[in-house]
Amino acid sequence: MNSTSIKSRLAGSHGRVYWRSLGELADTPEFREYLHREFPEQASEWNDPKGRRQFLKLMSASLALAGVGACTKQPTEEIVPYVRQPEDLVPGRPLFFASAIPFSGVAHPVLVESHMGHPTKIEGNPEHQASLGATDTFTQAAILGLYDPDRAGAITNRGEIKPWGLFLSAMLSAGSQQKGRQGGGLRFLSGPITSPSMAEVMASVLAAFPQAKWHQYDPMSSDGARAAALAEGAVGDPIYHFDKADVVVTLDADFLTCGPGSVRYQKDFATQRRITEERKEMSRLYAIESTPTLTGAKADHRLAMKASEIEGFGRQLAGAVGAPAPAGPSARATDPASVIGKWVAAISKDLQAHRGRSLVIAGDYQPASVHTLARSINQALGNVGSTVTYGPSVEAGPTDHAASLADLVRAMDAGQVEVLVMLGGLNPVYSAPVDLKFADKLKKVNLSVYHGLYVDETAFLCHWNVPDAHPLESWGDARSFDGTVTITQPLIAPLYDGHSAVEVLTTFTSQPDRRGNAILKDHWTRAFAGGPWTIRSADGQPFKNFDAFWRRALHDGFIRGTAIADGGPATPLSVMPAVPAAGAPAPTTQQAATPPVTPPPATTTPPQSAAAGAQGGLELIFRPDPTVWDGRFSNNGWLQELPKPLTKVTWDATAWVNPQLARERGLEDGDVIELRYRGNTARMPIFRVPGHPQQSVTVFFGYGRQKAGNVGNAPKNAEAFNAFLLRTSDAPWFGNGLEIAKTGERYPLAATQEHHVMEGRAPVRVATLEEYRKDPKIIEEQGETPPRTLTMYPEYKYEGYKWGMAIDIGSCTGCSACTIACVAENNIPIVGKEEVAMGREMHWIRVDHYFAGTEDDNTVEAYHQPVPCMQCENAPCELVCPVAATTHSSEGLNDMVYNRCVGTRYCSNNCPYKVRRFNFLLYQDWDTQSLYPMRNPDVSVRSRGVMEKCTYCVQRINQARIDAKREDRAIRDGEVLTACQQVCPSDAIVFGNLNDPNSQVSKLKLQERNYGVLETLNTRPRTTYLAVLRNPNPELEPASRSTTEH
Amino acid sequence: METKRPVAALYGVMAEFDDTTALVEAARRAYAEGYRKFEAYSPFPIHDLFEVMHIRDKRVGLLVLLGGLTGMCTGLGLQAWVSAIAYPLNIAGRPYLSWPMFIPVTFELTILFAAFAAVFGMFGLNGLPMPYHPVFNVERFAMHASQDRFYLAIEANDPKFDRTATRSFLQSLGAKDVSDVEE
Amino acid sequence: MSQIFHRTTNIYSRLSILAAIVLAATLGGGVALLHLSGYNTNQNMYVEQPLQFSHAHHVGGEGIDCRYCHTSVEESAFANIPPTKTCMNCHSQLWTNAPILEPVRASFRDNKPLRWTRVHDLPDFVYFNHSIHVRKGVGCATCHGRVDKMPLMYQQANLQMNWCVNCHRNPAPNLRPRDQVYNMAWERPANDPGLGERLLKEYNIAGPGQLTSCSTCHR
Amino acid sequence: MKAEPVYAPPPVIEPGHTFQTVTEQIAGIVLTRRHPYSWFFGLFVGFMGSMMLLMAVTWLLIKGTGIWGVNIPIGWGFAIINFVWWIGIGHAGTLISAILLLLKQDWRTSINRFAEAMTLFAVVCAGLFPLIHTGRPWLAAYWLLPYPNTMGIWPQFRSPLIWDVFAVSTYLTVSLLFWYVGLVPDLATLRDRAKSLPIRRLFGVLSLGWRGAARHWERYEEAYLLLAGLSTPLVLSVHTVVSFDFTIGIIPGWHSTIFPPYFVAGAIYAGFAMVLTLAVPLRALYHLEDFLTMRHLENMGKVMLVTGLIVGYGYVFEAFFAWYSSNIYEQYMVYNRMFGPYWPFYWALILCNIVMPQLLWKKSIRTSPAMLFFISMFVNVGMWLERFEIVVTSLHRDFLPSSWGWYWPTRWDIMTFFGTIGLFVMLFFLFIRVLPMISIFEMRTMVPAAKVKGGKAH
Repeated sequence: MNSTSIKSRLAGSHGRVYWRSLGELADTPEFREYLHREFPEQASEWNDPKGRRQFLKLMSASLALAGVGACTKQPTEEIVPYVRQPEDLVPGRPLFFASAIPFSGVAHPVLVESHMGHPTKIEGNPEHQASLGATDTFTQAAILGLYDPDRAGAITNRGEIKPWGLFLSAMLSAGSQQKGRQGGGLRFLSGPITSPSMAEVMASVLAAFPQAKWHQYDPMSSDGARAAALAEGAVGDPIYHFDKADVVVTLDADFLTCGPGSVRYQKDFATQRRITEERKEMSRLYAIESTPTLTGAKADHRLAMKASEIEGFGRQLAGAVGAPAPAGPSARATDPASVIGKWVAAISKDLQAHRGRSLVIAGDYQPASVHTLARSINQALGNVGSTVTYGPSVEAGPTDHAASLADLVRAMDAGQVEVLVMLGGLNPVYSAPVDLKFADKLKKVNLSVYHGLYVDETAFLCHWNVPDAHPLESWGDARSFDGTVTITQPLIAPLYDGHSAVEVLTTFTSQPDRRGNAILKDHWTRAFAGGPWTIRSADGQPFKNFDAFWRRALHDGFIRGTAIADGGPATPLSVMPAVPAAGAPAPTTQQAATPPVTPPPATTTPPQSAAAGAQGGLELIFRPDPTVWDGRFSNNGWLQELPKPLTKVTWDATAWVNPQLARERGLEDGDVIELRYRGNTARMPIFRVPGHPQQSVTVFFGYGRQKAGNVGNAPKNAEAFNAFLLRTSDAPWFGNGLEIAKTGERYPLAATQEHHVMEGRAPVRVATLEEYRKDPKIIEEQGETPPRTLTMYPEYKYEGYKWGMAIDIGSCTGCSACTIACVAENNIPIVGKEEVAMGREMHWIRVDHYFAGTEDDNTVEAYHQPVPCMQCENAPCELVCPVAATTHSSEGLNDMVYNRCVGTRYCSNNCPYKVRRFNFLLYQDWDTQSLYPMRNPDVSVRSRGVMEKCTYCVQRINQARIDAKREDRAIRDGEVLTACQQVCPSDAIVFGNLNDPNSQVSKLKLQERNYGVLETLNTRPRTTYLAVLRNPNPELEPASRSTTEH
Repeated sequence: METKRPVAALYGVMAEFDDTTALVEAARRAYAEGYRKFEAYSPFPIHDLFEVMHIRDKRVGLLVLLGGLTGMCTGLGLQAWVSAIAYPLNIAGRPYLSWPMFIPVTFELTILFAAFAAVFGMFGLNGLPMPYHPVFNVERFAMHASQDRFYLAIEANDPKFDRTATRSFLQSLGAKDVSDVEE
Repeated sequence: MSQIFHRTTNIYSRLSILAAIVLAATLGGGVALLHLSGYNTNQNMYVEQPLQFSHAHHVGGEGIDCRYCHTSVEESAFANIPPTKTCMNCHSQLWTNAPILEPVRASFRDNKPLRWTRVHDLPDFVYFNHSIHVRKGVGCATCHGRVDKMPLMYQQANLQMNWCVNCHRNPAPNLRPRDQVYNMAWERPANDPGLGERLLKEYNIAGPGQLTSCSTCHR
Repeated sequence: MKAEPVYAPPPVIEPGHTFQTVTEQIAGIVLTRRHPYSWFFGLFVGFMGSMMLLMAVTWLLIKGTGIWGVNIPIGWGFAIINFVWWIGIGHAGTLISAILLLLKQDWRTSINRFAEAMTLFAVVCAGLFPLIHTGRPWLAAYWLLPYPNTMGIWPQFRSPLIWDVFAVSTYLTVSLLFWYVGLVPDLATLRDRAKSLPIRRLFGVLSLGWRGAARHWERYEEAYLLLAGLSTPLVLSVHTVVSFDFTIGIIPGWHSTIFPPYFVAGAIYAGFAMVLTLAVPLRALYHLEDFLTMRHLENMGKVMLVTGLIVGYGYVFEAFFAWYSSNIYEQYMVYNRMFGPYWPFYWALILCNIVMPQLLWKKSIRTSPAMLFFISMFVNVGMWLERFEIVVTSLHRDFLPSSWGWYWPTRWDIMTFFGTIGLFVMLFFLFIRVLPMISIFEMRTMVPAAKVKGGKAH
């Protein structure tokens, strides 16, 4: 397959060919043959990449399967009752516990569903301000992380399994040796800590070993933001209030999907833009960004520029709104000032028109200077206090991570580090900047202790490995982005003999070997007695005693009154007095415990100077992978198989380039390029992404893992697809001087969607707010709906409940949390890359993605459309099923009966929405014991040869119906939440009873922007969509507006 | 073909002809002579023979008609009962008795039953299977009847049957060879 | 010699046709019977249990209410099999050293659960819910039979789909007043034929449309 | 006999044949000990193919349909393509026997026997696919048939797949009966000609003791005629029902009212092509030129030409409807067939089914066995491509661009397909060995001597 032939085909075809898939273009025998070499069916059948389903097992399984339907006897089963049954447990009914899943130290508040002692599903904590019931994809997928069979299984010393006791004594002796030298050779490395209890333990350790040092490193955390915040002293961390913002400008900020606050931000942002009967106004979003993000996709105006040029734009904007801006480079000279100027003018005008109701956000991956700019603009516009509040950091002892790690490595190199304790599974050997050569330096450490969930690249080079306890297995606390202290409580005893970070850390305190529960409770007993916190009950009154407080905290899952907004303090890195004493903690300990403050390191200086732009070349932009982040989720199959936003590629990292650049370099999707950057090289298959800055290349972290586990390990030919190979400490997020070269190799990518244009079919209907106000019919007119009388048959009546769903694609950000939630709720299997490449992914709800716009102007519009089963009233699938395996329920559900299905696949062929999924092979993992307790007992586990699809979470409907009947009442609106609806951070999905005129869904369907996809087929879908409304600034109305073809 | 041999029970006498015309002529004469219980044998159907022997069996057609009707009722009845009575299900919003969808199966079953009636009816009326039959006792018959010779057999239980008279009658028809057929 | 068959063959040829038909019929019937038999459905089959627990004694004899052991029958899909603790409530006083109860004491002593064999075992793709049936006036005995007369537990109904569906189509004949649900001995009053229909309304039980929808039992 | 027309068609049997010679030459093929080595070769090839089929199917049952190229959106691949292809081929036999009989086309007599056999074997091959294409035939087998069961649930009679089950099984049964009824008198002949007693007994049992009595012949002919009358609508209905598999669907490229007629035409087309493919070599192999005369070949050529034109008409109108309906989905479907990623298949189809057969306008080609064989080969391929077009290119890009996909067969698809061809070949070679491949008794009626002097009938 040579690119010239592709190019010639490209030339031949017209229009948006560059969005057509690689496969479509390159369908030549050679390419096919190549593909088959890549995915030899035999290979994929005989040794599955996930290495579990081996041929024989599969054979036996499928033979056993022969029995399932046929008239064979039921196997004899056992019932094993408790010996002593727990009080609150009703067998067969789930219990819900409030807890938290920390992510980079920051708590994501959750409710965990537990069946007979197995956690099976994670929901957001509706009481908690940081969640309001929603979660992001990572938190959803944590449940699989808990049961991952590849987790580190035992404490080991140099590969030999050792009991906890031995580890303890080893640490004690190490500690006593260090005591003499004041802990001079003792170093701790961890991610950011927001846990008050752990911070206190850390403080006490540092107090006990004054010379010991605590280094913080989180490869994805934003040193830029942190530096800017530190520069502002105690109160530098912004918290945004989108519910107050009418005009939002992002400077390369992806606030909708990245960062600890994104879940809450999505909610507020969506509410502020949702047009309803009551609300007729919506906010406006300008995205000035480099790499296309989901935030950019929601923007009314998006301007793409090199990451290094954002600062210049910000400076101009500052100037335009009259905000004081520190000197620095201004907007690029190369660019026709007209464009930039036009935008700056328009935006600044809009901003000033909304003083106090506007908001400028700096991206996490921009240097401190940009954050400072954003802050000064917000100040100038009087937004501070209304749309943004700056407060203390929730991190204990925030510091510059890059510098902190560099400091550690320097010490290691100098041989000053005798004992190195790495807590919380941050995998520096894989993720540290290359120039630090962490792996080599690690060899110089006499005693290295690694604590993490997996035996990963770093663990392999350390003396001691201590398995981490999963958040669902351990006691602890952490603060959410808004500062609320959130409690983590275990739902299940550690499956793999894990110990939480704080338990490991205590081995260096005066009372080693304390259990997490004790540490936590002890901390809060004293904090309750007197500490920096103002602990209040829900009604604002203080609790009468600790037990009341603690019961409440455990019940709620968080401690009220600890949010920054409620005057919660920065997380104290200090030891609270053992004896309850009024007043603040002793400042001395504070002093003693303050970690070595590092001078503002190179990173915070504008990179384009540091990045030796001299040699020109392209700009290299780094980003965490949208689904596996920095590789910490590499072994999570759910996340690996989750299509990545905008490209829909699964299981692989790609380097994003602008289609124009690709054409110049003769590159096609899947061409492997070699990236040379500051003497380092990496390789990566490219993917052409419209709206990407012309002269930049974006690479994503998290791939090329070699010790991630069966799921996450990179295949041989993909080990070089590792962005960390290019990352240097002086340019953590972007820098100039990249050279790319075509290797001529091709790498097959498995994308769940290959075609990203609507072909004039308008599955997504769009209008601007103005158009819609003028004529609401504009949505309806984008498609045709036959009259309901157009049939020879009488209409079927639905008495009682009539379930339906409305999805507001105006609110949908494409974050795909719904997909993961659905996977978790409905026991949906992972199929693996080869199967995805063959078009056999199993997701019941997919998020379709369409581009509109033209290649050349970068004002590309992107739309996202979650597509579950439409539950058509005239379901084409039902008509053609020969065995009545799919029929209509009396409540209008399109039931799918797995045990009746023979597998003709006719229903799927006849489904115009293609939402049905088929078990072509035995996808469900029947062999891995550890995954059994993860599955939802209320949903059948489907087997080979069976069709399946979205059921509107019928198990939840049935439970609710039964509960309602038992109480002789009707199901209340909102009582049944489908999994996708419950998780959705922007409340885009609403489900309910259409026969109830007051139900939320009925009201939504009354809106004039409500429409059904492909209604022209008279399928009468129960799932309908609310059209996208955009709110462009008339002064910037992009030409491409009209290109949302209809 | 020694004819003097004493015969126990006699089925009839059989004459052999070597072309169709002779056979048809013989059959006509036999009928005219008043013989009724006689049968002509040929290696392929000869329509003139049916005429001269006045053979016309309407029962086959009747059976086929009955078969067809049974099939139709079965098909329609089964589908209606299954879809509306046995387990009524809402399929794609169609009514339980969406009869247009039932036509194909009804049709197929009609054909099937009719075809069964035709074939089994025909064999039944012909009294087949009947591997043993007296006529096979005549060696030449067994050799040639199914290939290239034509036979006329007058049965002994014909009221007009008289061993010698019938023999001579057959010979008078220009039969190549006349022989007794033993029971 | 020109005859290749003996004359009797005619009889045999006809008989053979008859025989073929009869054979086919018997085979089909045999398979059907086997499928319906207890061998396949476990109907009326006793199963080996860790100890010979007698419902006849506890329910019939002692008159213990079903819910004393099957605690969650009114709130959950699963009626619950009692924890050993429940047995020990009484048997820590009664029959404290009866050899037959040793498994129970052992279980309680070394905290090892008793491993019972399921008697009523529906396929995993069937989601039966006790609480709603009990709530709507379907008596325990309706499906489980006169448990109070069963020294050893066995499955009284065949639990095949059409057995379930028949009742879901027309529940009335199997309904009883709620207060009689746990009464093993309850008899349908002969003098009150309309009872079923009345309860159907009173407990506003859904029509067959909903009760025979696939997703009511299968997910 | 019918009145002599002005143009006397060439005879269906070469002059100089008597009852004896006809019988000897045809029955001889079965009863002789010697037969050409090419027969062994053919049987071997067929056997090997069948073994390959066995292997492919076994692996399928172990693994599931995932070993094929099928996916979402293309849920049907080779299995259904081959099913329709075989069923189509399976139409000629009954058609020749039934319709040509009703039309009193006496030239049918020398081809109907092996054409019917071909039908049976083709339907057997076809029937295999719906069974295995679920990957779990044990379920399909007993849930698709309506019988009282413990689940109290029945087949869904609105589904074309159920119609298929009934149509195909009925067709198979009726064709079998038709074939057997036609065989009975010939079996009697074989009974009487065979040397060894066991063989004679064997044929004796099979022939049910047929003795050629006039009364039997009378009922026989009536039944045969009625059977023909029943098979004619049946044969038309079968491919109509098969076309319903697609037309009942709503997929652009499926949901089309012209399918039934043009499927039937296509079936006849394919059927005759396959008859020619078999007849030409057989004729040469067993020196049957006397019975399979040039007239037969030419007539078949004509039938192919006509049906080929009907099929072409179908293609044209598919495109016309798309344009005329101004339905964007239909229009894109047609565009996509012609110029989409699968364009080579479409144009190859046009070449095989429309262009090549036009040669048949020329008499010299119609009367050249070699050319006929050559063209019929093209048609066999072309008809397969047509089914590929209908199944794959319609499905791979249906309504929502987001769910557009790809289909490419795996080695297992291909093994299964060629496996069934092997099975077909094997069955056919066995057939020509053990049964008369030409209806002897009907050929006798073609011998001049069969004519009754001064008779009215015939």
